[in-house]
Amino acid sequence: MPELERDSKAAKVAETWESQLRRTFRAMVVARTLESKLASLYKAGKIVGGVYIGPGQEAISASIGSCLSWDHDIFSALIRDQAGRTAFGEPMLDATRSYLGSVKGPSRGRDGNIHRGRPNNGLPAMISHLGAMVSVVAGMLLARRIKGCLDGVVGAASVGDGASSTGSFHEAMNTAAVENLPLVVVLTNNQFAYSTPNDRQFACKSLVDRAVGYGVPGYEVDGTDLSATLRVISKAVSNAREGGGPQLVVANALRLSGHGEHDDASYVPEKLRNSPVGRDCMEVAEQQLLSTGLITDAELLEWKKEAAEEVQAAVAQAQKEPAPDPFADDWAVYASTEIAPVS
Amino acid sequence: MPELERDSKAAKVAETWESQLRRTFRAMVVARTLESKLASLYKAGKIVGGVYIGPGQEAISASIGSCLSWDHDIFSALIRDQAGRTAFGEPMLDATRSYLGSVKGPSRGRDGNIHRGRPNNGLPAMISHLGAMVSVVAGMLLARRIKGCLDGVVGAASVGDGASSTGSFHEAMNTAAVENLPLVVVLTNNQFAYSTPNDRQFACKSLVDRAVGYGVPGYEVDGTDLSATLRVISKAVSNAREGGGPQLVVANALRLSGHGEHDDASYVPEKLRNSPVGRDCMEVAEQQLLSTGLITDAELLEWKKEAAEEVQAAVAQAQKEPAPDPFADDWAVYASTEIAPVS
Amino acid sequence: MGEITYIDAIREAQHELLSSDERVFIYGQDVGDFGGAFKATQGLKKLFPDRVLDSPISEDAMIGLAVGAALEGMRPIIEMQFADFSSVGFNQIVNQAATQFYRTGVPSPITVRLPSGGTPGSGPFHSQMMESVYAYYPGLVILTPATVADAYSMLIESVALDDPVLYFEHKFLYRWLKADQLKDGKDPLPIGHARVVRAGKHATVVAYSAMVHEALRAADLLASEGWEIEVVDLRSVKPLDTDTVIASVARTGRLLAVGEAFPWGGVTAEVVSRVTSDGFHLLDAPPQRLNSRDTPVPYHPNLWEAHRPTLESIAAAIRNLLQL
Amino acid sequence: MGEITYIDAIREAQHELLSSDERVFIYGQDVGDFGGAFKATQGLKKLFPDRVLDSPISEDAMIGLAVGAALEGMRPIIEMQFADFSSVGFNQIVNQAATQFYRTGVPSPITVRLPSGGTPGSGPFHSQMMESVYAYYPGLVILTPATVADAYSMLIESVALDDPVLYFEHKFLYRWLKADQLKDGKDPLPIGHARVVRAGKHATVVAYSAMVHEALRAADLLASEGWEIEVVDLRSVKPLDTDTVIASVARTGRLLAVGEAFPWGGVTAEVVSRVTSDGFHLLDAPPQRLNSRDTPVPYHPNLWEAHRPTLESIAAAIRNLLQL
Ligand SMILES: Cc1ncc(C[n+]2csc(CCOP(=O)(O)OP(=O)(O)O)c2C)c(N)n1
Ligand SMILES: Cc1ncc(C[n+]2csc(CCOP(=O)(O)OP(=O)(O)O)c2C)c(N)n1
Ligand SMILES: [Mg+2]
Ligand SMILES: [Mg+2]
Repeated sequence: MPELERDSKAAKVAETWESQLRRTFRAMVVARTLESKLASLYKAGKIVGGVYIGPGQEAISASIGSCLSWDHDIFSALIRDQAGRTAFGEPMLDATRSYLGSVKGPSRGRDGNIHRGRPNNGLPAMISHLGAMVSVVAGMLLARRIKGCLDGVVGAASVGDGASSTGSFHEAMNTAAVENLPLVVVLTNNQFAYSTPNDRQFACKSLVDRAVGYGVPGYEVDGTDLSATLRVISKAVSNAREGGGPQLVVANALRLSGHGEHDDASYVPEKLRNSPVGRDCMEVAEQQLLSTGLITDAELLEWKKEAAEEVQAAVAQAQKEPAPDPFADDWAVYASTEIAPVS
Repeated sequence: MPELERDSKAAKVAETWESQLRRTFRAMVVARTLESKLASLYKAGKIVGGVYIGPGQEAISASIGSCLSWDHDIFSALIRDQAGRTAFGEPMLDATRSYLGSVKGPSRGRDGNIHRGRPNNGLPAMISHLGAMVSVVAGMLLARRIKGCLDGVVGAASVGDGASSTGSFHEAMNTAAVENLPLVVVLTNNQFAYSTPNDRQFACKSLVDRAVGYGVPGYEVDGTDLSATLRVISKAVSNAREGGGPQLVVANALRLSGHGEHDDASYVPEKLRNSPVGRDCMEVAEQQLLSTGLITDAELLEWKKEAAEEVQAAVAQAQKEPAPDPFADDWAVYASTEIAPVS
Repeated sequence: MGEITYIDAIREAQHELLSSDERVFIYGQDVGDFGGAFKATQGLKKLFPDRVLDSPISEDAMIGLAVGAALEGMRPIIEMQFADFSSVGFNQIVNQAATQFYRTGVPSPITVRLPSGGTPGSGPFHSQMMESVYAYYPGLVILTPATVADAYSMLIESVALDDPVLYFEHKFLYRWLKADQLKDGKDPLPIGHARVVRAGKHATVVAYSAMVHEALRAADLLASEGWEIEVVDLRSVKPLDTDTVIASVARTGRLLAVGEAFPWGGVTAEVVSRVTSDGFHLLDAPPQRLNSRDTPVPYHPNLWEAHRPTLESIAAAIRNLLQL
Repeated sequence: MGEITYIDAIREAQHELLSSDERVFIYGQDVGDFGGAFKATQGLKKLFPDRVLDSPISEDAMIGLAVGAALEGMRPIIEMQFADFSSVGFNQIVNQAATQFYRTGVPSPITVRLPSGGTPGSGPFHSQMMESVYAYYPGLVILTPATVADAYSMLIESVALDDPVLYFEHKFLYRWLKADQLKDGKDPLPIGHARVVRAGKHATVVAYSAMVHEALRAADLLASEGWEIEVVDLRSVKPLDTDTVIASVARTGRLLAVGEAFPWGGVTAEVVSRVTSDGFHLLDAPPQRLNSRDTPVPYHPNLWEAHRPTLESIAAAIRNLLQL
C-alpha cells in the first residue's frame, strides 16, 4: 500500500485534495476489512478478551490519521480507531499480534487488543480509563515546545461522547487551551457510550458547545460523510499546525457494531439506525469516490482484494508466532535496572 | 438579628425586594466584622492552622445565602463564604468554635476553620479538594427527588475560578444537567486561584461560556455590585426552584485579601486593584442602600455595633470553652458501633 | 453444585434491597435497561424505574452524588463498571465518604460495588485488586465475598450498615461459582467475621475472594499427600478478624497468607504482621505470603496464569511452609 | 545544627537540576513567580522562565501531561500543592505512569513531589501520608527523605532515574530540620538503600520520613535508661531495603516499625512481614508496629499529638518491646 506510506510533512503539503481523499478512503477499506476479520476471529474463539471495532466511524477516524504524519505528529487512538491507526501509519501486524497474543506484538502480550501503541513514533498506547490520554498528548506537545521542536507539529486525540463526561477530558482540554497547544480533539459522537444514549450522557444541544467554554474553535460535522469530515478535520489540523491552538471537532455518526463483539447492541433503536446518522460511512464514501471519478469500480475491487490479502497475511503471521512465555519474559516493570522488583 | 432568622419558604416568598436587600447587606456587615476579627486573632497567634476570608466577595456570597432557606434548601459554602453562611443561617458560634478549637464546634476539633457544616440542616461540610462538593449537592437534590420532596427546593454550590479547572467540577455540572436538578452553581471569579491569575487558569473569554456546554442557563454579573448580584442570583435560584434545572452564575470581583491570612497577595497588580473589579462590594453596597434610603446612617452604625458585639460574644464564648481532649474523644470513625477500629 | 451463580446472588440481593427498602437506589454506567456490564442489575430498571439510574462516565461525580444522597438518608448502591475505574472516583471515596462521619457526625452509608480481579485476557486495566488501597483509609468497610451465600448476605448487610462500604466482587467467580441456594441455611456471619472453611492441623492458609477457591483446591491436593490444611476465608478485610486467624494458627502453628493482589503491602502483609505481633509464640515456622507478581496484570493468559497465585503455586508454597 | 533547611535542600536540588539538565521542567500550581505554596521553587521561574510553569488546578491533567512530556524525553517535576490532592491525580499516577514501561517498553521518568504528613492545625486534608497507597502499585518508586542531605541527593536521583518517582517530602521537616551543608560529605547512598542512623544492640526501630527524628529522640531517652536502640531510616519504601533491616534485627533481635501513616497495611506491615518471613529465627520477641490512629488526621493540636506517634509513644512502645 504505497499510498499509505508517505509520511513526511513536505509530501503532505504538496498532496492534492483528491489524493488525500483516496488515501483516507483506502485506510477505511483496510480497517473495515481488518476489523471484520478480527470480529470473526473473536466469534470463532481465537481471540481472548474483547474485540472493539469501529464500523460506521471509519471516515472520522481515517480522516484524523490521514492528516497526520507518522514520526512527526502525535495521535492518541482510542478503541474504534483502526482506520485512523492505519492512515497514520501503524503497521498492521501491531493489530493482529496484539489481538492474537503474539509475543512479537508491541507490548509482547503484556497488554492486548486496542491497548497498543508506539510512543516513540507518536502513537502513545491508550490506557482504558476514558479521557486520560488527552493530557498525555498535551504533554507530548508541551515537551516539544520546551525542546524547541514544536513547529509544524500537531497532536490529535480521539474521544467519544461518553469520554466527554470525564473530569480527565475537561482538565486536559482546559490545560491545553491555557498552554495554547496544537492539540486537535476529535470527539466522535456515535450516540452511545456502551448502552448509554446521549440523553443520559449530556444535556447540551451538541457537544461542540463545549468548545467556547474552553476558548477554542469548535467544528461540527456529519461523520458519515467522508468528504465533509476530511475537509473539517483537515481544517482543524491546519489551524492547529499554524499556531491556532487547540481545536475541537465533533463528528456525528452511529456505532454500527456492539460496544464490543460480545454485545449485540439490541438497545439501539431501529429508528436511529434508519436515520441519516445511521448511514454507513463506507457506502457513502464509496459513492462519493466512484461518482466523482476519484476511483473506478475496478480499482476499488483491487483495493479490497489487496486489503483482504494484507489482512490474511498479517493474521497468518501473528498466528504462527509464539505466544509469550512466562519463563522467557523478564517481568521487568522498571526501566532502571538498579531497581529490583519486590518479589 | 431577627432579620436573619426568617427561614421558611413562605416568609421568603412574601418578602419584598427591599427587605431582602437589607437582609443580604446585613449578613455582609456581620461577615466582614467576623472575618476581620478572625484575621486579627490569626495575626495574634490565637488560631492554629490557616484563616481564609472573603473580603470583596461578600455581596456574592451573601446573595446566595439570602436566597436560600435553612433547613429547607442546600448550600455548599466554600472557603470565602462567611457572608453566605451567615445569610443562610449558620450560627456564628460554628465559625468561632471551629477556628478557635472549641470542642463544642460542629466537628469537635476534629476539623477546623472553613471545613465545617451541618449536613442535616442543608449545609454540608466542605472537603478541601476543590470541585468535590458540587456533586454532593447534586446527590442531596437527587435524594429528595427520589423521596418525592424536591418540590421548591434549591441546592447552591459555591466555587471559584480555580475550582472550575477541576474534573470534579465538570463531572458534577454535567451530571446535574443530565438529571435536570435544581442546582445553582455560583462561580466567583475573584481573578486569582491562590497566586494564579485567570490567564493561567482558563482561556475562554468568560467562564460563563461554560454554561452552554452543559446545556444550562448562564449569567454573568458584576459581583462588586450587591443589587445587581442579588438580582441575578435571585433569578437563577427562582429559575431552579421552578424546575428550570441547573444554573451557572459567574460573578466577577477581586479577592481583597491574601489567599489565606499568611499571604500578603503582593502578586496582585496595583492596576487590577484600582480597576472596577477591585471595588470593595461593601462600600458599593453601603452607598446603594444609603442613597436609596433603604438604610440610614444611624441604622448602619447600629448594625455595625451589633455585629461587633455579636462577634465579640461569639469569640469570647468559644475561647472560654474547653479544647478537645484526646482522652475524652471517642475517636469514632465508624457510625456503626459493630465496626471496631483497627487499633 | 447448583444453578445459582455468584452474580445471580448479587442481582438477587439488589432486587431484595430495592423491594424492601425505599431508601435504596442503584446508580452506575449502563445499570438501567441494559442491566449492567455484567448483568448484575438485569431487569431491575423495569421494576424500579425511578431507583435504577444510568450515570454518565463520571466516577468522581457518581461517588460525590452517592455521598450527598446518603447524607439525605438514602442508601445508594454505586456500580463501578470495573474496580479499576474507581481510581477516578478515588478522591471522593477516601476523602469525602470515608471522613464524613468523623468530621460531621453524620453517616454516609454508601455501598460501592467493585467488579475486581483477573480473568483471562482482561489485561492491566480490567483486572485489578484494590481492596488494600481502600482499606488503608479510616472510615471505610472493605468486604470481599468468596461464596454465593456471602455475595448475597454481605451485600444486604453492606447496605444496612451506617458506614461507607466497598464491596469487592470477583469477576472470575461471577458465572463460575454456583450454589444450590442463595442462602446456605446457616445464619450469615456478621460483617467483620472470618470463616474457617476447611479444618486442618498442619498449616493455616488465609485467603479471601477468588483465592479462597484456589486455596481449597491446593488443600485438597495436599490432603492426597497426607497434609491437613486449614483454610480461612477472611470475608472482610476491614475490619479484619485477627481473632479467627490467630485461633487457627494456634491450632496449626503455620501460616500462609494468600492474595491475588500486588505484593507490596496489602492484605497479606497486614495478616502476617498482626499474627506475628499478637500470636508470635504460636508460630512454629516463619509465616509466609503469596501474592501476584509485582507487575501490572498481564493480558495474555500465559502470563496471567503465571502472574497470580494458582492451585499449583499455593500448593508449592504450602509444601515449602511445611518444611520450614 | 546549621542554617540550611530541608526545604532549602529541595529548592537547591531543583535549581541544580534545572541548571544542569535541559530536559528538566517544573509544573505545578503556583510554582512560578509565587515560588510555590511552601516556597520550594522560589526564584526559579526568574532563572528558567520557560521551564517553570504554573498549572491550572487540574491534578489529573498535570500528571497526564508529565507522562506525555516524559515519553518525549523530558524529565518533568510535578509539584502537588499537598500530597492529599494527589488523590485527584491518582489514576494517572497508578495507571498511566506506573504501567507505561511495562506495557510499551518506553520509560516515563516523572518525579512527583508530594508535601506530606502532619503539622499542627492542618487537619484531615492537608496532613496525609500516602506513600503506601502508591507503593502498592508496580512500576512506581517511592522515596521518603528524612534528612537535609537526603532531601537534596534523593531529589537529584529521582530525576535521574528512568522510572516514575513519587518523592514524599515531609512538611513538618521543611523549616524545622536544619543542617550545615547540603551534602553531608559522604557519598549519597543509592536509591533503595536504608541507613542505620544510630547503632544499638537491644532493639531495632525502623522508621522513615519525619518519624526518624521522633525515633531518634526516643532512642536518646531510652539511652538514659540504659538501653541501646538501633534506628534504621528506610529512606525508600519502594524498593524496600529488607537486607539492611534484617541485618539490624540480626544484631538486636527485636523490631519496632514506626510510621506516621494510618494503621491498616502500609510500610510497617510490609517491614514486619518481610522480617518475619525472611528473618524469623533472628527475632527474640514478637515484632511490633506503631502507626497513627485509624481516623482521619485531626485538626486540633491536642488531638493531632495523640494521633501520630511521638517521642513518648515510641519510647513506650520500645519499652514494651524490650519486655516481650
Ligand atoms: C473512566 C472510565 N469509566 C468507565 C469505563 C468503561 N467503559 C469503557 S468504554 C465505555 C463507553 C465509552 O463510550 P464513548 O466514550 O462514547 O466511546 P465509544 O465506545 O462510543 O466509542 C465505558 C463506559 C472506562 N473505560 N473508563
Ligand atoms: C484539588 C485541589 N488542588 C489544590 C488545592 C489547593 N488549593 C486550595 S485553594 C486553591 C486556590 C483556589 O482558587 P479558587 O477556586 O479560584 O478559589 P479562591 O481561593 O479564589 O476563592 C488551591 C490551589 C485544593 N484545595 N484542591
Ligand atoms: Mg460513544
Ligand atoms: Mg479564585
